[in-house]
Amino acid sequence: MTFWPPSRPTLIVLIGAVLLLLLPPIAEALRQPFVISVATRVVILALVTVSLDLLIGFGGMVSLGHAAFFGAGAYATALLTQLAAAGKPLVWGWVPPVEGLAVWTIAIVVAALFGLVIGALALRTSGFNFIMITLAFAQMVLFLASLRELGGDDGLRIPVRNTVVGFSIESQTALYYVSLVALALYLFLCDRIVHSRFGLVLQAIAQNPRRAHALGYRVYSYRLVTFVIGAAGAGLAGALIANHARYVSPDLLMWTRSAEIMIMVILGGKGTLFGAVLGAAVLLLLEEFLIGLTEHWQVILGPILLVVVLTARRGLFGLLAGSRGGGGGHG
Amino acid sequence: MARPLLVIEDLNKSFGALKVTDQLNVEVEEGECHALIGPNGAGKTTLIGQLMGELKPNRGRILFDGHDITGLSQARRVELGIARSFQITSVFLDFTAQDNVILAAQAAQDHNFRFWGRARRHPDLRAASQRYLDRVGLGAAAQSRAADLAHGALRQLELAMALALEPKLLLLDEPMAGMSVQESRTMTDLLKSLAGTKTMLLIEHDMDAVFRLADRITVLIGGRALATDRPDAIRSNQDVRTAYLGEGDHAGA
Amino acid sequence: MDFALFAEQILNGLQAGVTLFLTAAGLTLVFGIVGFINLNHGTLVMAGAYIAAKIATVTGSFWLGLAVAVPSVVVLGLLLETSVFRRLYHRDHLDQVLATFSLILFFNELARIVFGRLPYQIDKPALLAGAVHLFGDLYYPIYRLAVIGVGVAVAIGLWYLTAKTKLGMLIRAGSTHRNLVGALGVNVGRLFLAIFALGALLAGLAGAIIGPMQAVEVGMGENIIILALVVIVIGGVGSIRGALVASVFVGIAESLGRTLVPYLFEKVVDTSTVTFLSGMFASTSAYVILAAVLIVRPQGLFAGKV
Amino acid sequence: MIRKSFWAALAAATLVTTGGALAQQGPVKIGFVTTLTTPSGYIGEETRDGFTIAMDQEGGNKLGGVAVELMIADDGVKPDVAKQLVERMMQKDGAKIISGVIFSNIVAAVAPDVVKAGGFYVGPNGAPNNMAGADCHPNYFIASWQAGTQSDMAGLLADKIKANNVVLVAPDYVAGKDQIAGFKRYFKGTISGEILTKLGQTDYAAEITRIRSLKPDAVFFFLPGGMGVSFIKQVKESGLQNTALLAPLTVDDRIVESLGDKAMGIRSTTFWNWDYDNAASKKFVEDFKKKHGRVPTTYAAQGYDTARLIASALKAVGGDVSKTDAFRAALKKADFVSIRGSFKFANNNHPIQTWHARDVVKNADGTYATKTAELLFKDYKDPYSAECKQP
Repeated sequence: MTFWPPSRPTLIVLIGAVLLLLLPPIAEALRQPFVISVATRVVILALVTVSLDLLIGFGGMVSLGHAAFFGAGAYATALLTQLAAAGKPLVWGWVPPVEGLAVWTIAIVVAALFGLVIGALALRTSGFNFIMITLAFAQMVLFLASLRELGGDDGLRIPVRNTVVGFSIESQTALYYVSLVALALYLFLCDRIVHSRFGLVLQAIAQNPRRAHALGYRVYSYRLVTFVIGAAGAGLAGALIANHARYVSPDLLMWTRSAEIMIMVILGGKGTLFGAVLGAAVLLLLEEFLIGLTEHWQVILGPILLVVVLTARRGLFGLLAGSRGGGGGHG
Repeated sequence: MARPLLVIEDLNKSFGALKVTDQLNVEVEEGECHALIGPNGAGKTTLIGQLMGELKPNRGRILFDGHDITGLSQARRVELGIARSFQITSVFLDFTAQDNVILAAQAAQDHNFRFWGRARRHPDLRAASQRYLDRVGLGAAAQSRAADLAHGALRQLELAMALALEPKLLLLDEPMAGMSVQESRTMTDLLKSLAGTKTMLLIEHDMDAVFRLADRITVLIGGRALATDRPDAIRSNQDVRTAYLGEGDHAGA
Repeated sequence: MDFALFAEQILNGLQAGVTLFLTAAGLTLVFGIVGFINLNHGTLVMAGAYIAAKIATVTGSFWLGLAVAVPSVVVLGLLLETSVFRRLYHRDHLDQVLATFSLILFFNELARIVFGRLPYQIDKPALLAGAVHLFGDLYYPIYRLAVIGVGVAVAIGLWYLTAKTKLGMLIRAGSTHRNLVGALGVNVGRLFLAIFALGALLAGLAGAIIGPMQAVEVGMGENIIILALVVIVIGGVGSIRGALVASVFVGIAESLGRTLVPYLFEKVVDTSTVTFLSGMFASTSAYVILAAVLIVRPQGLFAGKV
Repeated sequence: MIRKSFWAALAAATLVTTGGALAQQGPVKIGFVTTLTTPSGYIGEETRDGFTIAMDQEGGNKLGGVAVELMIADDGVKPDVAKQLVERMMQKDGAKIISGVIFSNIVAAVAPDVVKAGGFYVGPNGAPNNMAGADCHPNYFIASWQAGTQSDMAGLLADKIKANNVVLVAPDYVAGKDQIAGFKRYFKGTISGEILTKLGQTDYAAEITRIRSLKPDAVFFFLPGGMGVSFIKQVKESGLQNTALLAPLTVDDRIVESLGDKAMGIRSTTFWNWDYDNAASKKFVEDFKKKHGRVPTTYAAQGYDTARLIASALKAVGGDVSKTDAFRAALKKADFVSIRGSFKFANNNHPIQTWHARDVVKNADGTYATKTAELLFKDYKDPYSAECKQP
């Protein structure tokens, strides 16, 4: 593959990246600081959408429980940061730091551990039953989040945002750029993965698991590792959303959230990774626009999404990029 | 006398009341092409399933290359050197022919939890892939999507994938299924060219191909081995004639 | 806990299970035969509940509400089948999940527009109001007994339908060998439509009879559909028998969780722990059962058996 | 280092431009985030309808003679939704006054954001314990009552009717637990069980079975809105006959209307009722009935008084909310005639007020209504005010 002139998908990604980089100064210039807050949400949800695209678009694992990992990351961050701010120890006299790189790493690990346990059990099934068992496990995690010790239905407030290598991210713009960097890193990681040997096997499994078995691949292990990587990405997004809202509640883990993330994947085009960013942006902005239009905005959103699912089978990225670059998942 | 590579000992498998494998004993010797024939429902494909580890036998043992593999996973069996092709073409349709074979070739190398380097650009894998595609006569179609290949070409691709695993034993489940006479002949020639270098267990309904290729033939009826012998001996075996060939026409099978 | 209380909990669980079964039966039929995941099935329950409640509120007659609601929901189900669902039969599960999820958003908001924001609370019909003395200390609301009766009747009806009729023969054939039915020369489109009508009928019935027991509100369909999906997977997708067993099982487990757990533990631990334990039992038992069943039998309890 | 200064510059730019963008022009914007959906949706509806009566009395869209724009939004009892609504109203639309929130858990989620951003929170209903005590804030005002007070009073009421063995029922969330704590404050008898239900639950069969097994002589239940309706109906149908039913404010005229005969005998507590005999109250009830054709509930009254409180402060600063200190002082002064008679803020910006018991009665025309009964406590100041460190 040559880098210049860039292919159409590459060009779209480049343009998108430049737009995202320039967004805060433009919003400031237009005196619309609220836009930065919305954009931060878009970037964070794009991150969790990319992580689900890795599962659905490349691993063929239609998980309806992805919000569980998003929530796990958010709750881990909220709890640690609360303790850190209050100077209280978590265990054995260890007081968590306010530093994001430490807290978020723990959040990622927590989400990944949830992914490991849930994935290990859920991947024994496939098809419809897999969809349902991931949903069921997510509902169990939702129950954990509703525990009184974790704030119950009232959720947890986070007094301060984390720092990043010692710098404050209290300003919306700082958090925006941090989220953007996280998204870029995760996208890069996923892009490498899907084109690696591992990724090739993963996509092969999604297309034809029986054949992959017959080639001697340990299908279960490949799927499980991917499931955990996806959960970790969702956990990172959760850590960021906790910082963005300074608040976590069980609503983060509702099954409707999982469905919403799935819609973002489809809207952007599954198996495209970068499309996930587009899907998250378009859905959130569409919601933002419709909310401004009418109180009953969902009555418009529903049919729009239905039409998208029925018609745009390759999603927005496919629409923009023409033919798909590189091998994607099973269509 | 060559040593047996695959030994099937007193193998039994039933689904409810239906016995699909019934006290089966077969030995496949190293280097031979061993054909398995029998009418539909004789238990040929379920035997392959058991040899691969997709199905668990109810009783009996399978020995391969000196190991008891009866309880091993499919992945372990492939590692030990068993590869199969499918009766109904089973490849990765969204991938190119080259990618399909790369997948098989890298499976043979067995360090695939590599997340970084780009698999498709790996020179060794590409070269290996091209070699096997050339071998089965698909070299020119390397960059075609599998879904766009004709049926005959897909059967060749199946074989290339099985070969790329560099197995000691090839389980071929009706490699000629659905092929035209011409394609069938090409495939038979191809398999003939492998004779002596690869041990093969061949299931096939095309009797011309079977008698051209097989060193020995086992006739399977109702999950039992009726006879195992050289082709000419089978041809003249009275039991086989009455039970199977005696029906005269096998084309409908 | 004395026996009367225990029996009452079993009845509560049975009643909850039966209500769940009415929703799950239609869902499992549609999935088993048509191969279609319909998250929107809960909306039909909600529609049944709203229509029945609205008419009952305006006219004062529960029975009229019931009589209008059930056929209306069948019509709604058929309209959905012909206008949208048909296009989704050959799509993968992912598209089906998302398309029907979009419909949930639409119908929930539509219900808000048509029926207002406030929930409906309707009275039980005079004929079934009050409680009946069963034995000892046990008084049980007649209405809930009637609901159990309806569930039993529907279960028997479905058994008759699947075991003794031509449609049932097709259903049995279709749930195990989906492609076979077309090969038998049956008009598959009409068969699917019939299955949908049956599913919608049961959903509408479930909605209409739920009304007098709880608030009729937007979002009720979602709560029901999630549990119903769990139940049909536990029972084995496509199996009506499985749906029945799993529904009753889940209903009783939740009901016992809410009373038996506090009863057993309140002497031993403090109130907040009791609340935690009983809450955990009540809100996760269905999911725990699902996970346990799928880990042991990934295809569900009664897979392949209608 | 380069990155640090880059961020610092961007952060500075954000602050400068936000400050500039939000300068007030046109009507004063009031963000009204309330609960209009779910079984508790009527509470937000009542509160809103009460609030707007005050605006109508000034000829529409005016409070204290100042043009206002009331931005109403539904939170669906979801804290995260409410937080986003408040963020949008404050940052995008430039609202400095936020009101309308019904549920205490949502107040706990949004009010700190409002005051942190320099805005004012003037609450018509929910008022969590911590915000009345240690976490009180000079910009945080509650025009209704501290959340636990209604149940403090119910505990007193239970003593008055000599209930000895009581079971407590409340939803499992902040306010629910506050009510249980409140009931215990003055109650002298035994509590044989505490049942925490799911917020929004409507089927109470299992809970009622459990109550029966505990054989109480009174049940205290805090179940606002539709939850209470379902609960009472199911209790009345369960054969649980000889048990007194006690509630805090939640059994209002809307509930009584929908329950009819089933509401008879339920005793509750209140700080105001539609039958209060003072000029301001009478005018409010009359105007409300004229516009909506129904008797205002206590929630409507709270909305109305909240609007009147905001009006008094807007009038004092001539509509210039950017005079933060003056506006705050004016709110604290509470210079308006409340429909509950006297109105005065305690140090924690929660009202000091008088509480009564309340009964359900059957009217001559066969309808049912609430009626003010005996005095429970005069000029009650909630106990959390002692923990609040502001004057």
